[in-house]
Amino acid sequence: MKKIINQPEDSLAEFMRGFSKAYHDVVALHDEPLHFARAGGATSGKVGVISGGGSGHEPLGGGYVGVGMLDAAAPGQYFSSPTPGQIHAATASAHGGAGVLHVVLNYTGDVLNFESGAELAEMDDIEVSTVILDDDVAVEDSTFTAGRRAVAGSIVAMKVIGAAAERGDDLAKVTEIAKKTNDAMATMGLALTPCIVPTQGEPSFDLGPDELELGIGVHGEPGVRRVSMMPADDITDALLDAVVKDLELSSGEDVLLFINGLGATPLSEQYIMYNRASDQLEAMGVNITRSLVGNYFTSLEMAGASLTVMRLDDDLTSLFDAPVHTAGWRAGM
Amino acid sequence: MKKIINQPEDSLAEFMRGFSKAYHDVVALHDEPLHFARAGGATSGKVGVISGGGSGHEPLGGGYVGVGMLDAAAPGQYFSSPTPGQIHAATASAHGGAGVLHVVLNYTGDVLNFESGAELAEMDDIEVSTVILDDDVAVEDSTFTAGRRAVAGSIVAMKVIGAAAERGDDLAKVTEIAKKTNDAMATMGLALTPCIVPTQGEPSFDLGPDELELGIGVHGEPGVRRVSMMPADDITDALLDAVVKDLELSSGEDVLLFINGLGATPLSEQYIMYNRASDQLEAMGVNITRSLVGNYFTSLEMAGASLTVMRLDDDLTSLFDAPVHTAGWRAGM
Amino acid sequence: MAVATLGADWALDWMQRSAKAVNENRDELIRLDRAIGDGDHGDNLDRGFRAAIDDLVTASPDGPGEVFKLVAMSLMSKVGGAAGPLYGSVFLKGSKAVDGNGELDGTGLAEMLAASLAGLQARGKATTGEKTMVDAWTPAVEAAKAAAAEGKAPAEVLRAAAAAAAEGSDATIPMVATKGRASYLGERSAGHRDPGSQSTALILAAAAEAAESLG
Amino acid sequence: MAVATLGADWALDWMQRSAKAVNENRDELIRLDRAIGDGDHGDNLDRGFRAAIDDLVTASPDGPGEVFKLVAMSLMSKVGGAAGPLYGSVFLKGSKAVDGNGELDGTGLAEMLAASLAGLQARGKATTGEKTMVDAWTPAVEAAKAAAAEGKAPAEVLRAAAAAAAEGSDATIPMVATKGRASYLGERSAGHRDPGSQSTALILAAAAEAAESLG
Ligand SMILES: Nc1ncnc2c1ncn2[C@@H]1O[C@H](COP(=O)(O)OP(=O)(O)O)[C@@H](O)[C@H]1O
Ligand SMILES: Nc1ncnc2c1ncn2[C@@H]1O[C@H](COP(=O)(O)OP(=O)(O)O)[C@@H](O)[C@H]1O
Ligand SMILES: [Mg+2]
Ligand SMILES: [Mg+2]
Ligand SMILES: [Mg+2]
Ligand SMILES: [Mg+2]
Repeated sequence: MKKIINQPEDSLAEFMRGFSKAYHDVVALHDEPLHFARAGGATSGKVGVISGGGSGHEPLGGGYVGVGMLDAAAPGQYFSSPTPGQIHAATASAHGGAGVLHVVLNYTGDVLNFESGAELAEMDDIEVSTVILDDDVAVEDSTFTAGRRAVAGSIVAMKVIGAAAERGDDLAKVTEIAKKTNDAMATMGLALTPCIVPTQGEPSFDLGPDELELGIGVHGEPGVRRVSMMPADDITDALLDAVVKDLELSSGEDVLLFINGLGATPLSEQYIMYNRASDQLEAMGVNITRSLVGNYFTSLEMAGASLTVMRLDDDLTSLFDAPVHTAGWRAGM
Repeated sequence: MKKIINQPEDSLAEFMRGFSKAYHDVVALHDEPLHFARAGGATSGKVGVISGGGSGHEPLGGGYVGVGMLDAAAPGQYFSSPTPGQIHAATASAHGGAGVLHVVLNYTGDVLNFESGAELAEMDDIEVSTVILDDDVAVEDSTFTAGRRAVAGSIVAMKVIGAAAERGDDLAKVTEIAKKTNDAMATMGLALTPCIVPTQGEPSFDLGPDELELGIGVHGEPGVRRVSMMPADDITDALLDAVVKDLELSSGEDVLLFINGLGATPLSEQYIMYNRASDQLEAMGVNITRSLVGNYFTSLEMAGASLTVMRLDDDLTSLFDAPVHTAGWRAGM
Repeated sequence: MAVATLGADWALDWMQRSAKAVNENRDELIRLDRAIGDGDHGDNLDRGFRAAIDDLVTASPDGPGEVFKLVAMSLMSKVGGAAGPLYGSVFLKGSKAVDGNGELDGTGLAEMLAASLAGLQARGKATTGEKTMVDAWTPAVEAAKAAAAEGKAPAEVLRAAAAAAAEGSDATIPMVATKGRASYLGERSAGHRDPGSQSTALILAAAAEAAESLG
Repeated sequence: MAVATLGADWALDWMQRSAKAVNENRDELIRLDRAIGDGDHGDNLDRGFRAAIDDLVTASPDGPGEVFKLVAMSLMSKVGGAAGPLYGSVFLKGSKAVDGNGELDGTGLAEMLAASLAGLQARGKATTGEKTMVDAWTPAVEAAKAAAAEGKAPAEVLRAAAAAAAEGSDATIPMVATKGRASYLGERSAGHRDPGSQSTALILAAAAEAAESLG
């Protein structure tokens, strides 16, 4: 395992300490229970927005805490959801008197721990509302499974939700926008190489030197189909087809096109995907009115990427455009 | 070679087209000769600032073109400097009547091609001034070599230089600040794994499964020392020692601490380095008044990182803080 | 001849043996979870049981009920993942089923295990056949009840439960998951053992060993 | 018996053979550059000579001087890297040394090669012993001059130059680089052949072959 770490079990604590020092003007790291909150504390009268999940999806953790996005975040161990205690603490840090929205990624562990966290917060008389994100179309939605997974689209959801809370929407309205945002988006990804979780010391999965996996999960959960390497255009078409079909996109609609890198895939490869997807969408008569390309939700150093399309209306567009100041996403301020 | 590309020789063109579509509000891609310029064109009366170099150092190329940073950039093939024709064209696009500064990274190819590019621009009566960056302390400065290399510190230099031009400094003053900036900084890096240039199809160098290379060049040029894997703290100390010695840093000084990822190294590992370096600098009585951590100058998907320290005074600090709006660096606007 | 009731010593020994078993099988649990999940089950439980043991050492629990309650709290506050709250519920409901801080006879054990399973299902909403740890707990509880009804000693009740859990875990191999992370794979989850059912089998085997070691 | 002077046909054939040699040795040049540089020398030159051949096909140069000038412009505008401007100067100065668009005899060839070397050194400021292509060009020019002074035919002059370039390239192996990207390695650059000296040897061998093929 070639990594720039000291003792594997100290990695998370050392990284978080470094992060919070480098960004002390934006985020504050709280111990026992561990969570990140905005440097200035909760904003009085504003709906608090928190999220949380396993570490290793960078720059998640503290990276999206700040004005215009999250008020607090509860980071778990690598790829493992945070505990109810952490979620409770993050909720309390985010509470400005107007209630707190839990933005939960749809994994059993996350859902269970957030449920308990919400119970603890409600015992403190904090009003909690929950939205469960599930943008990944790789996994068929069906009443026989735990539903779809949440992947890169979650970051755009956090941005939009955070902006709604920032402009003063109340808890019911922020929750409604959160659900609408989740319904408006679909994502599918692929991986070329696995990552190594420091505390596991071994690759998260094995892929042959000439294989790629479509629909891979961001924790290395097996995907939909393992296929031989294909050209970027074919890969992009496969992802885009699934996404377009799920959204039932039609000509004349406005969308955000978002290519997300999983860690080790160069930006240039992400833009090659963007180039193809934008040509295909334009050929369908779909208008790409907003774009996002980069490593917004990684799986450590996995090589691979995902493609998200989000249907935009005027309100979602203005929330997407609203000022934001976090370590991982900054614009307009 | 597992990459999300189509034909290797089309990679650059496809990536650049995708990039310029995604960021059409910030940059414009010009063909024949190929270069990027600000979407709005040159700013009348402002000193133009351009740079250029081999592609593959992401998000360089067009990624730092925009308000507060570069006016234009000339991207070469992967790891190969741009041609005089490209540099000439970028210079013309950047010229707002107040002359143009060439920010050149110290590699023989870049220096030679920028010399010719400057000659061509001067034939058009554009006043050109040149600064040669060489922040890498891994390579000893000596009259018997082509000097030191330019690495990640270059990005901070482009930011500071761009801010000076933006506030209205004239060509002589911008050039002076550029030289001062270069003198104020020192960098050293390391690599754990090589990258693969699409048109070469093979790893840029070989490292054993338990080896790392200190002082690696950003194109895979061999470094100073190949050693067995060491803990992050030891790696960081080795880099920091070389940098501190070069700068002759002493207690009470204000500095920027910048950790740059080469591509495939997770942010968490970069923050582990930051965590160590900041502790060490604080122990020396040095004040870290500004921080920067992330993939600002990659070598495609190389795993590794570099550490830059830059001595700050009030002017450099305010230039570092000035608003900037590019694809790769955005703050304050 | 086997002891007739089990108390705090047994409960502590069980937890210590569980921690050891999980630690020794950490890589195996990681490997199982990597095939149909995210590969952290071994790490999650190893971290959780270490924390539980640390907490048990500083506290001095008076009876098995207190031991289980402390373990439940440690797992819920230190583990995260699905296993944290699920095993948390297992031990929390188990602790509530222990009358006061009394000792447990065969019937008491069977009741405690049944309460644990009920807690697990209340939390995770899974039933048998969904390829989760429920598929190990359910036969274990049935076996324990049957053994207790026959008047078997605590060690025998637990040995029956452990054997049934191991078989229940084997039975998860062909199943298609419909709960938890493995359910995202649909049909592709078939052909792999559920990691949580395996950790359940390990933990129940540790319970039996702890009882058997009392002679 | 060898021809006495070389003209546009030879110059075109030389360029075509150079392009072919560079293409066939692309991976070898990449390998050499990877050891002490950034690994792109083979790719740079391959791209450059392809572009030059394309340009030559559309233009119809009248004599060797025009051929070399077109090649120089292609290399400078398409190659980048150190090799682009350096080989650009080589061919640009070489083109200027060809009197009008006249044919080249042995002495004319030696003078042209000397002008090329002068152009290379004016641009790159390197002298012999610095582990660059100058270490191949310098002995090549000396050998060409000596052969021309002995009244050798053009093909023989070029063969002598090519052989000397190859030896000159061999001689770069133990050198420590003090110019170009390899100089950043200091002492560690010793023990590797300079890639630019190798491409020089290939290109000069192509010149000799083109002349020899004329009979
Ligand atoms: N709804 C559920 N009910 C019961 N057990 C479940 C449920 N969901 C998951 N599990 C169990 O949890 C195990 C996975 O635990 P773990 O890997 O620690 O958590 P995560 O899935 O969050 O990474 C599965 O093997 C399965 O036995
Ligand atoms: N100053 C110089 N003078 C002469 N030749 C040089 C000089 N610098 C570099 N070279 C030659 O250029 C070659 C490298 O070319 P290339 O790899 O194409 O460019 P780059 O170094 O920009 O990647 C070296 O092998 C060397 O022979
Ligand atoms: Mg997990
Ligand atoms: Mg190069
Ligand atoms: Mg798991
Ligand atoms: Mg090179």
